[in-house]
Amino acid sequence: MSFMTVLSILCLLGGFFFFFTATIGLLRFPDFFTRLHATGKGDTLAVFLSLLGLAFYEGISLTGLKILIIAIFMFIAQPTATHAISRAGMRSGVKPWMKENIES
Amino acid sequence: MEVTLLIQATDDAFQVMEKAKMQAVGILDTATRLTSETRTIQERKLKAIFKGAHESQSGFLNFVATFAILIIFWAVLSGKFDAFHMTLGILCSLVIAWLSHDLLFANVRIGDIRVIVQRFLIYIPWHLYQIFLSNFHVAYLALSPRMPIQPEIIRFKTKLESDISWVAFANSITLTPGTVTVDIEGNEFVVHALSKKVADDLNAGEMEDRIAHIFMEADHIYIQDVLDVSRIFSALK
Amino acid sequence: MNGFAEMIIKTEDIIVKTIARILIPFIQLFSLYVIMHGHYSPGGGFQGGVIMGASLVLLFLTHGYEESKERMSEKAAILFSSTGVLIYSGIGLLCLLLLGNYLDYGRLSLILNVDLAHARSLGILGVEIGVGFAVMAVMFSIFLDISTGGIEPGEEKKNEKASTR
Amino acid sequence: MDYFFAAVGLCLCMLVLLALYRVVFGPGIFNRVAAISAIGTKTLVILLIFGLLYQRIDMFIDISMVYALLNFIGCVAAAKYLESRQE
Repeated sequence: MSFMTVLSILCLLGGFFFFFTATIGLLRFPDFFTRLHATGKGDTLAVFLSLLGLAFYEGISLTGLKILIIAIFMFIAQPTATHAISRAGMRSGVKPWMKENIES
Repeated sequence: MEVTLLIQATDDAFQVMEKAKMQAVGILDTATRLTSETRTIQERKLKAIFKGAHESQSGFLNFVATFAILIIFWAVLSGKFDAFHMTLGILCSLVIAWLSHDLLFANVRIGDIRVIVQRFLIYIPWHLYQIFLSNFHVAYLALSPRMPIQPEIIRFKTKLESDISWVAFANSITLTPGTVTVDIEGNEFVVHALSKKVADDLNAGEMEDRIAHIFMEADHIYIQDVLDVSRIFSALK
Repeated sequence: MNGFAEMIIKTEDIIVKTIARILIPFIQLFSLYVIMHGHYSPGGGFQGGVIMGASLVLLFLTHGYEESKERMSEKAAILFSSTGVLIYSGIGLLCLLLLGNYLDYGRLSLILNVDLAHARSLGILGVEIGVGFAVMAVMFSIFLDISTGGIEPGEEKKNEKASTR
Repeated sequence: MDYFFAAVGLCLCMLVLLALYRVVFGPGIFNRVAAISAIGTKTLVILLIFGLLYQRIDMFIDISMVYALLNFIGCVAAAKYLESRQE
């Protein structure tokens, strides 16, 4: 159980935890925009940590570097995709959920 | 009799002088107009040359920079470093760099890239910390039974100019706790925030200054930046 | 003008546009990598062509029709698809002329004066490049026709004039 | 070590099933697109983990790169299309 594998196990567990909270957020949050918060942020960090874990397991090699490239690509692409979807939602008239209209 | 003659003579003399003065003024005007025109033409030509030089120089520099980055990307992608595949890689990178040479660094001044990259690397740890915070915030919200959120939409004027800083700022907003960039109209960011506290953090503009610091926006120059930049430029010279 | 085409032109989004502008060269290089490394890693002409087509779709989606027209127009797409097929069948014919079967790359070793196996791999590479060209162009023109409904936004006025006369 | 990876992969598949609920019952089309993008990132990690289990990691890396790419382009295309639908 060298240091690298312990590190990779930790990263994978961390990644899985954030995946879990993102999915719970996706299910529990009341409206479209709040769900986007969960998936946008949760998945970005979760993918980054999981791929980091896999890269550590691969060790310092070309494949490890390629896994890091995918992680960086997802790091850039995921918020942009979330932004694009929320923009489409806003422009085509999805009303964000307001706290008051629940009580009233 | 002589007096009237004298007066007439002086009148004529005055008129001649008047006419001469008018002509002199006319000549002077045309002279100044000519010189100013030539100067503006000169300036415009010089500017065109500079811009052209900068354009072509930055065009060529763009091409070389894109080519270098693509070669590194190719080398990492294909693990084979034997002659055949490397020549293939160089050929492909040349084609792609030529095809999209103006795409990667469309309007970034070449001299500043080194400074921007340096500052971006310093910005990354703070950014990662923010992302961890935001995820714990989302985790707390998702797992807590009563979900204390008051979502609202904020319109937020920004001081940044270049579109790359806008993009970096928008992505950073999406990744920091509680806020997602929904839209940009003119230079106004429409942001969906989860709670009042988060909205105030955004309006405090602490992150905006950091982004401005990275992309060296004009109105955020500090003394440190000038020292920073001069050291770089001396190295560049 | 139908919804999607006019929408590509109208709604410009700076963030997606800049991110696409930065990513497109890397996507195109990755597609060329997939084409070239057909024998070792998964890939080959078809998959690489599809990825290149996808990068062009991304370009047209984010940069709008007018701006990306001069980068890759409809005519260029048709031209590319025919050159792709030309390369593919050209290599086949070349082997035929060298007294081999239609796609028998071994015969290429006569003109390339390399050993048999090397000639075969070069032949396959040439064919894959041809296939990549063709697939990219065809996929891109399909996307273009679907999104603009066949009528180029520029030409639309000509059709109306023709119909009204 | 492989058991650990297999376990994480299986749990991720469970999460994908959970996210499927949102895809099937999501009130509007936008919730469905967001859920599909979430499933996309999860399957990316599952793909890589199973690539690791089968000892053919360099092949699976290219596949997952293409997968991440198409997931991104798909989201942007869906967003671009849906934007104009309700006008």
